[in-house]
Amino acid sequence: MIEMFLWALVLVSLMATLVISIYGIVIRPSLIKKLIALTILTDSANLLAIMIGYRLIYPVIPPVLPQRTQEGLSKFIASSVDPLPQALVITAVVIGMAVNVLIAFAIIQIYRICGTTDVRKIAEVMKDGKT
Amino acid sequence: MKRGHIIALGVFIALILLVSLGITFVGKVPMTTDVRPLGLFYLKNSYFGNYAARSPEVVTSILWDYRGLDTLFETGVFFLAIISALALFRIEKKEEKVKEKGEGFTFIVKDTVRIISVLIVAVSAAIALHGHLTPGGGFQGGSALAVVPLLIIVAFSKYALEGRGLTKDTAMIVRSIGLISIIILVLIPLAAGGYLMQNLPVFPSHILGQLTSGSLVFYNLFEYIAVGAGFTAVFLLLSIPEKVFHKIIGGEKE
Amino acid sequence: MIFIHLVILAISMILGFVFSYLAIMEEDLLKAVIYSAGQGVMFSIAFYILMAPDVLLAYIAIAIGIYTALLVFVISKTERKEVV
Amino acid sequence: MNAENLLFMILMIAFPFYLAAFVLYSIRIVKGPTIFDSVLAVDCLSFDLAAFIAILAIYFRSAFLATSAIILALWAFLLDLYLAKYFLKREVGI
Amino acid sequence: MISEALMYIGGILVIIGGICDFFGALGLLRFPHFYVRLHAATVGTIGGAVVPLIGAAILALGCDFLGWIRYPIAGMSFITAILILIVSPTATHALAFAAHRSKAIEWKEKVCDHLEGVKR
Repeated sequence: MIEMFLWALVLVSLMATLVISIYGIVIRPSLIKKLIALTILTDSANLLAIMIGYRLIYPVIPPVLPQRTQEGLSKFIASSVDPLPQALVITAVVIGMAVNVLIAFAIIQIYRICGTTDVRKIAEVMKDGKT
Repeated sequence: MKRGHIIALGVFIALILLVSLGITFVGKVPMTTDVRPLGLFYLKNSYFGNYAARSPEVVTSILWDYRGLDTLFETGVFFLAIISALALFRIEKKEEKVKEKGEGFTFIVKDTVRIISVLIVAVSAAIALHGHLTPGGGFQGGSALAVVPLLIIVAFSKYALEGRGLTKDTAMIVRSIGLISIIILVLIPLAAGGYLMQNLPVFPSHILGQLTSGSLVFYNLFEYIAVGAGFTAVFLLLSIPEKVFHKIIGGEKE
Repeated sequence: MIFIHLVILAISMILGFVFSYLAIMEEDLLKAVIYSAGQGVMFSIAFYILMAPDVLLAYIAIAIGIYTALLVFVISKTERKEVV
Repeated sequence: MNAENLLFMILMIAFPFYLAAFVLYSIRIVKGPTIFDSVLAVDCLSFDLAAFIAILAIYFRSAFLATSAIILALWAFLLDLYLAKYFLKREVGI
Repeated sequence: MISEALMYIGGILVIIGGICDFFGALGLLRFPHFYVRLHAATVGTIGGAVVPLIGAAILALGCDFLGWIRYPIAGMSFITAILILIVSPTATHALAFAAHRSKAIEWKEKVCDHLEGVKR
């Protein structure tokens, strides 16, 4: 019972992190703050994908074959976690970093043109046509 | 940190505890104790079996053998993002040669960085080249290698790095070499009569008595070079001081 | 025995929630970057307990090393305060 | 007493200290009146986490998990240097 | 016999490291300002990370039931200990230098500024 409570606690706090990062992306005015919230959203989504592949058993090992024999293989299958979500998440982490680099460059360029990173002020500057 | 934040955090954590207690007593949480059939197939067939990649590391074998085309196009997305980031910062005029060396940090930090950067290169190469035996691989090693130019930029300066010959263009050339090598490795099995990105019968599973898992070690090596050089190019461009940009863009005073 | 895994996991996830809340609500952007790094450390414990060493190696280098450096670059080139 | 029980007992004595220390470091990160306090606490947290990871690798009986400690110890160093350089020069690349 | 002795030595080092870690965290929480907190940080990193890492290396060498994997764990722990011994003082030095130069810390000056005229 207490194990189920702890596991539910983990899942619920992860969901709360997702919700608060979506709030940050939508509501906060600064572009840099939106970038920080976007990375938190990416990280928690990746963590959720990893949690789907986890197994709640005691001798649990990472998906790397320890001994290259047939007995080792049967022991490995009995206690290894699911490797498929991990393989999908690795590329997602690095690609997310590259996309964040692109967003950061765009923020710097917007600051050079408009002189601010506040979304409302950027809208005003664009409406006035000062650029 | 204000008082409102503390109260809001307390309310949030109490809410999380209450919700999870409610879920425990009323509902049901999925607590899986077995692997899905697809994952079980990968676990069984990674080293033994007819469809094997001959690699004890299951994640790397999924990454570059079973789902290789997926990873190939992810690499394409990575390079498109880097290229568009470089295009946003394009400088029309030549950046004038700066003679000054830049002060950098204190000598204690400089000496430590001299020792540590060699160590990081060794660690990242070990991570990337043993990617088919132990956890690690091209992406991990490349993102670890990208920290070395960052450390040198912060401890010495950007000009110390460019004086040694590692400019943005060099990094781009190295990155292109890595990408072209990956494409050639993808196309080699077609010439040998197989299909795209085929691994085992085309490439040998052992070289000089060492387990190399077919083409996995080569993919890891070139991905390592490409990712590291791509991040290096980005950060070299990002560390140009803002004054230089104002001079080049056209003297806007702010 | 799985109890110990779950206790460490729960502590790291709750601290990660606290750090991400503060990173989003903080007005000083540099402090928000540090809270974001703290969130990265906490999530890396979670990746470790969830038995994903491959993801962990990429995640540490990205979230603690490169990402904070990128944000410090961006802040030094733009502005530091966020006006709500 | 056999060896496995001895190992389990040692680790059960050591773990609560580490977890309590993590919570205390987190309180300092959150409270920190200046940015330097927060960065210092993140630094200590990362180094102690590296030690904790190496000890947990013995508990999990897996050699592949111990690699992460060396990476974590190297990378926490970068954050400190960047923040220090920012406060020293206001422009990181020089 | 030897492995049991190694286990006891390693276990004692690991527990000492945990206690050092706890008190370093407590000091970091309770001390008045940044320059005093640097001392607590030293206890937290050297006593709380280097000592238990060496202890973990010895403890892993003593665990016979682990099989061959005790050697990589011991090697990794020892390398990490040496690395933290190099890196941690540099990091705190950089932070203290930047804090002193940027005058970000408010505290009452007791004696005088010895580093006033020192060139970098």
